[in-house]
Order: sequence, then C-alpha cells, then structure tokens
Amino acid sequence: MINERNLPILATLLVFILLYGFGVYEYRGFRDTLVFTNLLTDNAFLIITAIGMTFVILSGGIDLSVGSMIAFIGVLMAYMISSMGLHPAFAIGIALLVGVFFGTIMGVIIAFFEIQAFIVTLAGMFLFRGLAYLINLDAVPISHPFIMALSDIYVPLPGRGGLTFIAMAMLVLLVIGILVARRTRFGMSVYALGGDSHSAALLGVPVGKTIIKIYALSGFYSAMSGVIFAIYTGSAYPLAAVGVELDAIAAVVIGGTLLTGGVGYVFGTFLGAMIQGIIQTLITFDGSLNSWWTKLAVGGLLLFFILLQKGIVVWVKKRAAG
Amino acid sequence: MSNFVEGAQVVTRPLLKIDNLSKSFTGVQALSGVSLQIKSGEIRALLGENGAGKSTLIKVLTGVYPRDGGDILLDGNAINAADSGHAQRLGISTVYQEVNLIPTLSVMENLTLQHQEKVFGLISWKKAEIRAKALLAQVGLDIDPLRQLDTYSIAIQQLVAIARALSTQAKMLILDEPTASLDSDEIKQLFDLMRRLKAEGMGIIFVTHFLDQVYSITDSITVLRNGECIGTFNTAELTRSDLVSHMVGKSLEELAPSAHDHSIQRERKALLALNNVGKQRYLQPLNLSIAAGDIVGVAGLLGSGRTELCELAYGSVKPDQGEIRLGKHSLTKFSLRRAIQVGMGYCPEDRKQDGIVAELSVRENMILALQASRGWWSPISLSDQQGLVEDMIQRLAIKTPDMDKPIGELSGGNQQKVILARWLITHPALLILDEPTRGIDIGAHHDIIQIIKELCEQGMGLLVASSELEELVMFAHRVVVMKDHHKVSELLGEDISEQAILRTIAS
Amino acid sequence: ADLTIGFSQIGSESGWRTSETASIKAEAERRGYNLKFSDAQQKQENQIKAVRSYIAQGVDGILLAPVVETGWDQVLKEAKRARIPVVLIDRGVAADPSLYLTKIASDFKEEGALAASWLAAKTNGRCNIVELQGSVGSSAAIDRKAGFDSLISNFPNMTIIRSQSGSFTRAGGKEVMESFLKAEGGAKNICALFAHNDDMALGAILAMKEAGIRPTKDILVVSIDAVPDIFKAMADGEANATIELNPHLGGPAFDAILASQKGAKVDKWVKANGPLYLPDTAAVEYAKRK
Amino acid sequence: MKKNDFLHKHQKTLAPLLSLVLIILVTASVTPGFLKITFVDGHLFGSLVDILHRGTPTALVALGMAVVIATRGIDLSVGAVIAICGAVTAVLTVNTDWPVWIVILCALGTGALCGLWNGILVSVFNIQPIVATLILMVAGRGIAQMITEGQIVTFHSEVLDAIGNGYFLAFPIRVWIAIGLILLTVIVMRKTALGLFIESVGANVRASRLVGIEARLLVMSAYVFSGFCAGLSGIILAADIRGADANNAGLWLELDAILAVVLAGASLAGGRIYLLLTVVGVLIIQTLTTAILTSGLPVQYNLVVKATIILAVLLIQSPKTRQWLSGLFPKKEGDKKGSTTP
Ligand SMILES: Nc1ncnc2c1ncn2[C@@H]1O[C@H](COP(=O)(O)OP(=O)(O)OP(=O)(O)O)[C@@H](O)[C@H]1O
Ligand SMILES: Nc1ncnc2c1ncn2[C@@H]1O[C@H](COP(=O)(O)OP(=O)(O)OP(=O)(O)O)[C@@H](O)[C@H]1O
Ligand SMILES: [Mg+2]
Ligand SMILES: [Mg+2]
Repeated sequence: MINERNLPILATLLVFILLYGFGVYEYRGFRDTLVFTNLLTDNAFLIITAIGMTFVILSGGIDLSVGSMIAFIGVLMAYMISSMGLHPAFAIGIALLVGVFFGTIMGVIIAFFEIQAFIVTLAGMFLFRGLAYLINLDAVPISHPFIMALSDIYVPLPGRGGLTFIAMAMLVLLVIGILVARRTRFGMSVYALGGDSHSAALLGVPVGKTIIKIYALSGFYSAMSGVIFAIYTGSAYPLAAVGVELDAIAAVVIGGTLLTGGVGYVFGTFLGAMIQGIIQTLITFDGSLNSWWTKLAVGGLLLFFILLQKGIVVWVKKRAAG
Repeated sequence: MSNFVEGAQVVTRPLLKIDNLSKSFTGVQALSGVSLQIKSGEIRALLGENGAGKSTLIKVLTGVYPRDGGDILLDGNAINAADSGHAQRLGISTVYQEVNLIPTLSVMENLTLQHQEKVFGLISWKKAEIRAKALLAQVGLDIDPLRQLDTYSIAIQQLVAIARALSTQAKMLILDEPTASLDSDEIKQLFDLMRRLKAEGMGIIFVTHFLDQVYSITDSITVLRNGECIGTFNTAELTRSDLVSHMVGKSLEELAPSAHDHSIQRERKALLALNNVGKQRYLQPLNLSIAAGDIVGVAGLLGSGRTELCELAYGSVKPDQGEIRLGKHSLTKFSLRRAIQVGMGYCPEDRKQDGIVAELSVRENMILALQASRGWWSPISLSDQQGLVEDMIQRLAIKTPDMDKPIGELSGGNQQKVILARWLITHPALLILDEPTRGIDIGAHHDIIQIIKELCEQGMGLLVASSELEELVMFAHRVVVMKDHHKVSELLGEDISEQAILRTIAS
Repeated sequence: ADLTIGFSQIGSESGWRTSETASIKAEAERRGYNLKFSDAQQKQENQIKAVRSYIAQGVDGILLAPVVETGWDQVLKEAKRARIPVVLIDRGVAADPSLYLTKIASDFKEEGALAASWLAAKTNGRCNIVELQGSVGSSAAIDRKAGFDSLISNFPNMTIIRSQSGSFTRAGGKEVMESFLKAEGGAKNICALFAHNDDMALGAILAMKEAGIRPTKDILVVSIDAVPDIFKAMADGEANATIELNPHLGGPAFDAILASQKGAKVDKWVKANGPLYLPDTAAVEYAKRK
Repeated sequence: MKKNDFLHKHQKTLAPLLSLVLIILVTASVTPGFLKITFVDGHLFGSLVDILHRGTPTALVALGMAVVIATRGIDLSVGAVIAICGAVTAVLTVNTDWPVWIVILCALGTGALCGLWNGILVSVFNIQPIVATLILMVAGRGIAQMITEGQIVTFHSEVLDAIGNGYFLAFPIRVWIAIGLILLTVIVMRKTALGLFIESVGANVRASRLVGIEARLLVMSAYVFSGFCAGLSGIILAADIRGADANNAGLWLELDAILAVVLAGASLAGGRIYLLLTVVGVLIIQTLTTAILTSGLPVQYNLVVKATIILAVLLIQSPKTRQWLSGLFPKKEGDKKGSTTP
C-alpha cells in the first residue's frame, strides 16, 4: 500500500523516468550513461543548495541569499588561495565556516528580531554579492594542484559515463541531508515548526534555536555549493550563480515540498532538481529552439510536469478511494 | 485578597506553589496577584468564566508568557521556565486549551516529538511506533499512528494531545479543557487515567466548564474571576450553587434551566429537508427534515459521522446523491454564499482552523458572514457594524477590551461566542451548530441556550451536533442518533433522555 | 560536408547579441550545416551543460561564446578528449590555448582605448568625463574600463569625474545619467560621456534632452557596439562616435573548423576588432543595418 | 482607550516614515543639493522629484503585489509582465496606426490577461503561487522577446512620451497616474468590503470559504489586478526610454516590490496589508537607489551599502528593537497607559 505522504515523491520520480525515457527514445547519444552522470555533475551545486533550502522551506521560511553566497564563497576561496597563499583544504574549511557564520547571523536576525525571512535573506542576497564585488570584481582562475586533483577524480561507469568528485560529494551531502531531516531531533523540529510554529513552541520545540540552526545549515549547504561550484569551474566569479535561489526553490517545490512548510522530503528535492536539469538537457539535445523559445519551453515544460505530477497524485488517490 | 482554605493538614510541603502572580496584556489585566498551592497526589480544578484568566495562568506557569511579577515554586525551588520545553524538563507537562499539535505530522511523530529514542544517534522510528501505540492505548485509542494527524477528527486529536502529555516523566500535569469535545466513554477513560496518576503522586490541574466532572474527579477547586483568585475550596465541602456564585457572581437559581417542552408543533412544514442525501465513504444516505422552530440534535460516538452530517447539510461538502431543500430552494447546486443568502448558517466544530480568522478583529470576524452574503460591493457601514457587534458583545457577554482587538487574543470561550454571534447576526432560517458550546462557561452556556430557544420560538430551525447529551436533552425536540456514518434512529418528544440515547447508540 | 555544429550562446540580453545569433544561424543555414543552438540565459553552468551535451551527442564542432573568461578548463579538456574542436567567439577564456581551436574576438581593452584616444584627440586631452559602466563584474565592463583608463592616464587633464553602472541597459543608462546631471548641477562641468555600450548611451541621450542639455553640443557622446539605433542618433546629431563590435563571426568560425578537419593550421586568435564610426557615415550605415 | 489605540497604530506607521526621513536627511548631508527643488519650465526639478518619478513603476507593481500578498500569495512574474506589456505597446505603436488609447488598452489588457493566467494556475490548479508565477517569470521574457524579435523596438508617440516624461501641474504625469490608481485602490479596498474579504482569505481560507466568501474568485482577481498594475508599469517604463527592452525591462523589480510591501509591515503569510505604507516602502527603496547613484561611490559598493541600510531599516522597525528601547526608557506614555487600563 502506497503511503499517501510519499505520493508526491513517487509522482516526481515517475515524471523523471518518463522524461528520461523520452530523451532516450528521441535523441542520439541520450542512452549513454554519460548523460546521466553529466546530470549528476552539472546539477550538483544546485542540488546541494536545494537540500539546504529544503530545510528552510520545510520550516516555513525561505532563503534568497544562497545564489550570492555561492559567488561570495567562490571569490573568498580564490582570494585565500591565490592572494593569501593558503592551502585549498584550509581555505575550504574557512569558507565553510564563513558560510555557517553568515547563515547563523541571518538566523539570529530572523529568530530574535522576528523579521521575516524573505527580507532578511534578500538583504543577505545583496550583501553577499556586494562583498564578492569588494573582494574581486573580475573572474579569476583558481589554479592549484589540489583543486585540479579533486576535479580530476573520476570513477568510470559502464558506457562513457563516470562519477566525478563533485557528483560523489553531492550524493554524500544528499544522504546526510536525508538523515538529518528524518532521523534527528533537529530535523523533526524543523517539520514541526513548519507545520504550526505556535503549536511547536507549546510542544516544547526550541523555536528560536531551531530557526538559527536552520539558517546556519542553509548557510553551510550553500557555502558547500560555492566550494563545489568553484571546483566545478576551477574559478571564481562574483556574478556566478545569479538566480540560483529561484532554481533551488523551484527544485524544492517540484520535489513535493509545500512552501507553507511542514510537508516534504529531501529526496524529493533531489528529484526536483534533476527534473529541472533534464529539461535543460532535453532542450540542448534538441538544439533547434531560439532564445525566446528556450524560455517558453523551460516555463512550459515546468508547468507541464507540475500538472502531470499533480494529475498522478490525484489519479492515485482516486484509485485508492474508488 | 485571596482566602485560603487548606485541605487536610499540610504535612508535606506543596508540590507547586504560586505566589502573587501577575500578568497583563495591552489593555487587559489577565492575572492580578494570583496565589495557590497544590500537593502531590491532588487533583485541582481551576474554574472561572470565559476570560477569567485560567489559560493565561497556565501559560505563565509554563513560561509561554513572561510574567509581570510573582513567584512559582516547584518542589520548593523557585522556577522560571523560559518556554514550554523548559517547563517540560522541569517536570510540568501540559495540554493547552486548543489542540496544539502539528497537523502536518503523523500521529506518531506528534507523540514522540522531542522525545524520540535513538539508535546510533539517529531516531529509530520502529521504537517510536511501538511507543506511540502504547501511549495511544493508554487513552484507549486504536488508530493508525502513521497517518497524518489532521486526517483525524478534533476529538481524536484532543486525545492524542493528552496521550502526548503522558509521555513525559512529569510531577505536574496540567489539562486545559481537555474534555471539551470528548464523549462520556472517553471522559471516563481519561478520569481513570487521572486517578492512576494521582495515586502515583502526580499533581494535576484540571480546567473545565462541566461541573459534573469537577465533582466526580477533583479534590479541590480554585476559582478565578477577572484575573483574581476568588479562593480555593475543598470540592467535597462546596455546594454547586456556592461554586457557581463564586464563579459568576450570581446565584445558581437564576441559571436553572426552565422546564423544556419536548413536543413539536406538527402543523409547521419542513424548513430543511434532506432526501436520501449521502456521499460515498463519507456518509450513508439519510433522510431528515427540520421545521421552523424545530431543534434537532445529533448524537453519536466519536467518529460516528455527526460532523459529516452537518457539513453535508450545510453544503460545505457536496453530497454525491440526494437532494437538500431549504424552504422552496433546492440547495444541491447552490454555492455556500447562495445558501447563506437563503438562510443557512453553520458554526463549525474546529474553531481554530474553520472558525476564527485570528488576525482580524472581533468586529470583522463577527460581521464576516453577513458581509459575505451581501457581497463586497454593499459594505455594512462602520456605525452599523459597531451597533451590531456592540449588541452581540452585550447579549453574549463577550469579554474583550474593545471590538477592534484581534480575535486571536481572546480567550477560547470568548472566541466561540464571537463565532456564534457571527451567525446570529445573519438571522438564519436554519442554523447548524457543531459542538456549539465547546469551551463556554456555564453562565454563558445558559444564556446561549436561552437565546437559541428564543430564536427557535421565532421560527428558526436548528440542527445541533453535540457530545454533551445533557445539553441535547435539555433543548432538543428530536435527536438523530448516528453510528458508523449512518443514521440509526431518531428519537422524538418524550423519548428523549440521556439513557435512551445511550441505549440506542449501544444497540 | 554536412557538419553538425553546437553553438552555446550566452543569452539574448541585448539587441547586439540577438544580431550575432541571427548572423551565425544564417551563415550555418547558407552552408547547409546542422546547427544545434543553446541559449544559456547568462549562466555559465548552462553553457557548461550545453557543451557537455554536445560532446555526448558527438557533434563535429562547438562554437562557444563564453559568458566569463574563467572556469572552462575541465569541459574544454573533455571536448579535446572527444576530439571535438571548440571555437571561442567574441571573447576569450583563461585556459591553455591548446584546449581550443581558435578565438575569434575583438579586444575589449582595445575598444576602450580606441574610445579614449578618439576623445583625447577631440578634446585635446582636456575633458571631464562621466562614465556609464556595464554590468558590475562583467568582463566587457572591466576590460573596456581598463583600456579607457590606461589610455587617459597619459593625459593629466582628462579625468573621470563620475562613474556608475548602468547595467548595459537603456533604462539604466537613462537613470544614472539623470543622477549625474543632478549631482553635477547640469552639464557645465561635464565635457563627455563614455558609455560601455550604445544602449546606455541612447538612454543617457534621452536623459540629457529631457534636462534641456544638447548631446554632442554640451556633452560629447562616445560608446561601443555600433547597434543600428546609435547610427540614427549620430545621423540626428545626438551622438559622436561608436566603435563596432563585429557580430558576423559565423563565417570565420566555420572556416576554422573546416580547416582543422583538413588538418591545416589555424591561428589562435583571429582578431575581429571593428572600426570607429563617426557621424559622417552614420546615415549610410544606418540604412545598411536596418 | 481611543488614545491608546491611536498610539498603537501610529507606531506602525511611524517606523517606515521615520526610516524614509532618516535616509533622505543622511543623503542630503552627504550629497549637497539633494534637497534642492527648483521650478523650471513650469515644473518642479530636483532629486526629490526624481525619486517620485523613478519610484512610480515600482510603486504600481508594489500596489498589485500587496494585494496578492494579502491573499497569501506572491507574484514573481511582474517583471516579465512589464516586459510583455512594454513590447505590446511598442510593437502596436510601430506596426499599426491604431489610436494610442487603444494601444494602451491592449497593453493593459495583456497585463490583466497575464494576471488571469497566474490566477488560474494558483486558484484553479492549486499550484503554489511562487512556482505558478515563476513559470510566467521565465516564459514571459521569452514571449516579450518573441514579440520584439529580440531587438529593442523604439517608437515615437506624443501621448506615450507624455506618460513617460511629461508634466502636469508641476509634477510628472506618471506620478499623477500612480497617485490616482493608489487612491482608487485604497478607496475600493477600504470603502467596500473587498479589503476585508481579501485579508480574511489570506489569513484563513478555510474559515473564509465557510462563511460564503468566494475565495477562488477573489484570489484570481488579486492576480489580475497585479497583472494590470504591472502592465501599467510596463507602459510607463517603455514610454520612459521610448522603446521596449524585452530582456531588461523590469528586471528584478519583483524583489523591490515585495521588499516595499514587507517594509510596510505586511506578512508574506497573508492577511493585513498597508497600501499607503507600501508607497512609503517604495520611496525608501528608491531614495536609497538614487542616493547611491548620486553619491559618487565606486560601483562595487552599491550592493553592500544597499544591504546594510535595508538591514538597518529592518532592525529599526522590528517590534523587538522597540521593546528593547522602551526597556531603556521605561516611562513611555503608551506603555503606562496600556498597563493601567483595567
Ligand atoms: N495573547 C494575548 N494577548 C492579549 N490578550 C490576551 C492574550 N491571551 C489572553 N488574553 C486576554 O486575557 C484574558 C484572560 O484570557 P484566558 O485565555 O486566560 O481566559 P480563560 O480563563 O482561559 O477563558 P476560557 O474559559 O474562555 O478559555 C482575556 O481577557 C483575554 O482576552
Ligand atoms: N480521512 C479524512 N481526511 C480528512 N478529513 C477527515 C478524514 N476523516 C475524518 N475527517 C474529518 O474529521 C471530522 C470529524 O469526523 P468524524 O467522523 O470523527 O465526525 P464526528 O462524528 O463529528 O465525531 P467527532 O465527535 O470526532 O467530531 C470531519 O470534519 C471529517 O471531515
Ligand atoms: Mg482558556
Ligand atoms: Mg464532530
């Protein structure tokens, strides 16, 4: 018997499989494992960001600062490695701490001053992008043997595909995210907060602390995403990842999480991001759309799959009822 | 100002001691200088009219609201709970007035929230499920703990909340109107449980508006009025009339129900008629007719389909078969707004989710239904609104500093009165009430029943679903008994008595 | 030959870029090539995805208009491994030149310098300049500014008195110019406007006219790109000079791919710098481009 | 009682107004001549007038956004709708000889239609507002580019010029248009029961449905209104530069609009909105933008300054800060009154 609460995820999975099947049927080269592993690698930073975002949205909040955080962390890393001569491993550690630090600050403002997450993180979005500009306006390469070595790690799979370091890091972070969400007290507090924050407080959930932790976690995940993006491109660019916050939110929501909070799964987010990735891939494989048709297609496909997903959920529920 | 009537000689020091506690909100002094003491193994009733400050006392006690002044001692140690979680850790377990659980989590998750057992640092849901089932069994519930909480009725949610409060190792248990929507069976079960906990030495504070319950379970009574402690009494030594006069400041005689005539005037023709109305997996098809002036009660056990009957009759859930007529209109295809325009009214059971619009003011909440039926383009002028609202505040004795206060800041019982008033000012031809007197104090209860009777004498029809059989017997002309989502019988006139209803349900 | 070529374009953020896309598509069609087009909507990650998809599909060549200069090493290596030649168009990348076939682009720095030298000649090295920068952080903005700055540093009496970002848009150019005029109290103190692209200049011209200031008479206007509308403005006497950024890069790019298939040697940088246009030819040029 | 009420309301209004005045004063002290207003050719001229002039499109968008936010929604598509309506205006002006007012009606109609689309997705298909409007946000620019074929379509029309940059009674015409629409909206919302219904639906849909409010229709009209406002804003923005820039018109304007609504004290969880304060919010944001542009600060500081000031304004407005401050000065009139009322 299918649990009703898992239905959106199953529907998302089905949509993903349908899409993939369509690609394999329609395009040359799509059946190669390379396409799938490319999806994992190319969307890794988005998925990582979206995992952090899932916690935020589950709690009924939102974090608009993630895209800027990615750029800021990248530029900061480049500065520490190139200008200060730090070892990348060390620089990554510091960069992650900085991400957590800024996330925590936003969390404190949201929790303590009771200001809405939307605008606090919007200010964060401006601030981090601005800080990135202050460190470095130009795009700079991060050419350090350590970074190169990381980006050269490759576990070949049958076919032409293979798992990169980035993809594997993403999968590990995904598993951690799933465990934290469903198997820790903090995770359950996040769900409770999103379900009804007033009741959560009466049930003894430490609301303030949980909010702070949520934004710290999101800060960590988006900083991690910044690190991954820097490794992915081997460079830092203050204009990187513009608009990623919206892609991440969309991934979370397509993955079945309610924006009002309380309902959803981290794994759904993974599928949501993969669906966005595959839409992009299908459009590229097709290659016949001009600029404006590309935009229409992205929007149209998004709508189509959301409706399809809703349709599946409704249909299964009907079947179960009748 | 408070006179203490200590119970049997105090040998041990009190488990809980509250001294001179005060709390004010903007415009309201909710508590002023309240003091009381509770021993372990004592069940204390906390009584008072709506808005007397009972819930506030509990929330200050458990750190939900910061206090303005006063001391709280638990086991002789001054405590200052920072929040509800802290209070729990200090040993005070509380079921707050409204069902305060997380609707989007499963029953199991709600029961174990903050108390999960872990294996290798990770929550074990297997253990959680076992524990959840055990807790549910304690309150006599046999439901699927994996289902989402809000798929269950408000009464079941209430029981889950109680079960949850039992899950913590506490010295003090506080129950704020836990019985508001429970049936007699559940209440009995709850009382057995309370007796057991009492025997184990737990101190219990119990808030209710049912005097029967006060006398059957509590050892002592503390009465609050207008935020002040009127006194603490031994239950056995206090007569009902004295108790009521302490609470209301009036004597019981004034409140005694007038003798009720169960007979119906046969000559009137049907106002509301349900012909074979039903919905798959929701309610078995049934017939029902209500004439002007009729008061029809709906009785049944928890989950028997009372609420479903009300929803179908009102039209907020559309039936998939049968026809609903109100007077000369067939409502089956009507929108709710049209139904309200031709005289329907419905006061839902779940006040928090379906009733109040917490952010809006008392005035706005009260005129909402009338305004909605008139449409947005013909607004009720502010002075008319004020007139209507002022009148209702008087008639229902709604306790609020002014009518522009957000309704969410009112006490539970007063919110319920506002929702009732919302429908009364629409002058409905037929009013459907689902648990209308939930959380309403005895004084107001009396007034409301009086108002309802008057309205029916003037030709309104009434459908009341209630788990309080006493209340149904008091004013219904007819009682529909529900069981397993279908109508098993209809009791008429002199057949209506608590025993008869119980017998029908049991058969 | 029936080539399949992948073209990863940055986006369609300006009229100039739309023209470039149209020109390359037309060239491919003329030659009967199968062009796979992808619009990255200003996102590098989308461009990387597109290039990877082209590799997975096994195209014969890839045109890449990189949104930013860095961060291409990995994906270029993959293309090289798959033996697919990559031609960079309209700007370069900071990667080992062996990773791509050739770069067909103009030099942003030279464009900035060209604008500056025209202005220096026009004003005899005496000028208070206001500058409309492109989007903060974009390489076109950074390099055009750098080229301009380094040239005017030779002229002690040429200074940039105000510089703000107009984000490469007309609306941005107009709003920023308005604030410049307010802050400087009109045109008395401003001798020339240097805009990083024509659209901002066109917006600024509107702002000047609305403030009762005559462009070219009170304030000189020089900008870059050579879009049709700036020629119209020049013809109407409202702009002084523009430097062309050549959008017709399809031909040379395809030629380079063909050449490499035949095993011929290809230059690593095919410079495509355009000339500076002045009002005298504006009417003719406008008619040509319309 | 009455006085206490008044003070209470006052406090909410005071915070945004105070922030606005503060920002203007600080800017004036940094940028000489910022406050100067002169009378040139029969109209007012100066930075403050510029703020009104520049703030108009945002104010219009924020107006529609406020109504949508009241219903517990959000409209991310306004920027794209601006681009579409600008494109419609430009293309119709250039390619047809229709009278201007028909062109304007077509553009406004297009905006409303876009809003209707969003409304249908949200209230009929029950798609979460942020994603429902995200779809048009992405696809809308594509539609706009399709209309303009990717080029900036420039046009010439006296009437549109006047809407973009003309003056009437010393003030920019577009400011008058905005004032008109804002007042009209305020009147409709407050003098009919529409405002009550919208806020009620936003705060508790289930309860609102049960009292007979037709929530679905109401939510749909909120989006239509937002689309209409964005359409008007799109016409003004196109008229401003005498051209339709499909890719850049109204880019990221949705964020400014949302920011303004929230600065005015509304909650994104629906319910109460404050239309006039929203305008103050827009003025705060626009003053900030203009101040940064006139300040002569290097470009890379723009965002940091903006973020810092927004955070400062937010902190000033937070009720917690107020509580904390009144803790420092305990003898405040309002508090004393509150606690002595029986
Ligand atoms: N959060 C709040 N803000 C402002 N006033 C409040 C708040 N909570 C309670 N009050 C006021 O305090 C008074 C006491 O309310 P309380 O909820 O304690 O009453 P109660 O005795 O529990 O009543 P009931 O029997 O109706 O539940 C009421 O007048 C109420 O309006
Ligand atoms: N599976 C479900 N999903 C959603 N709502 C449900 C479900 N089951 C019950 N409900 C709702 O719960 C409410 C109560 O249902 P129930 O059958 O318990 O009614 P009842 O006889 O009035 O009992 P109670 O005394 O608990 O109110 C109804 O409003 C019903 O719609
Ligand atoms: Mg109470
Ligand atoms: Mg019920």
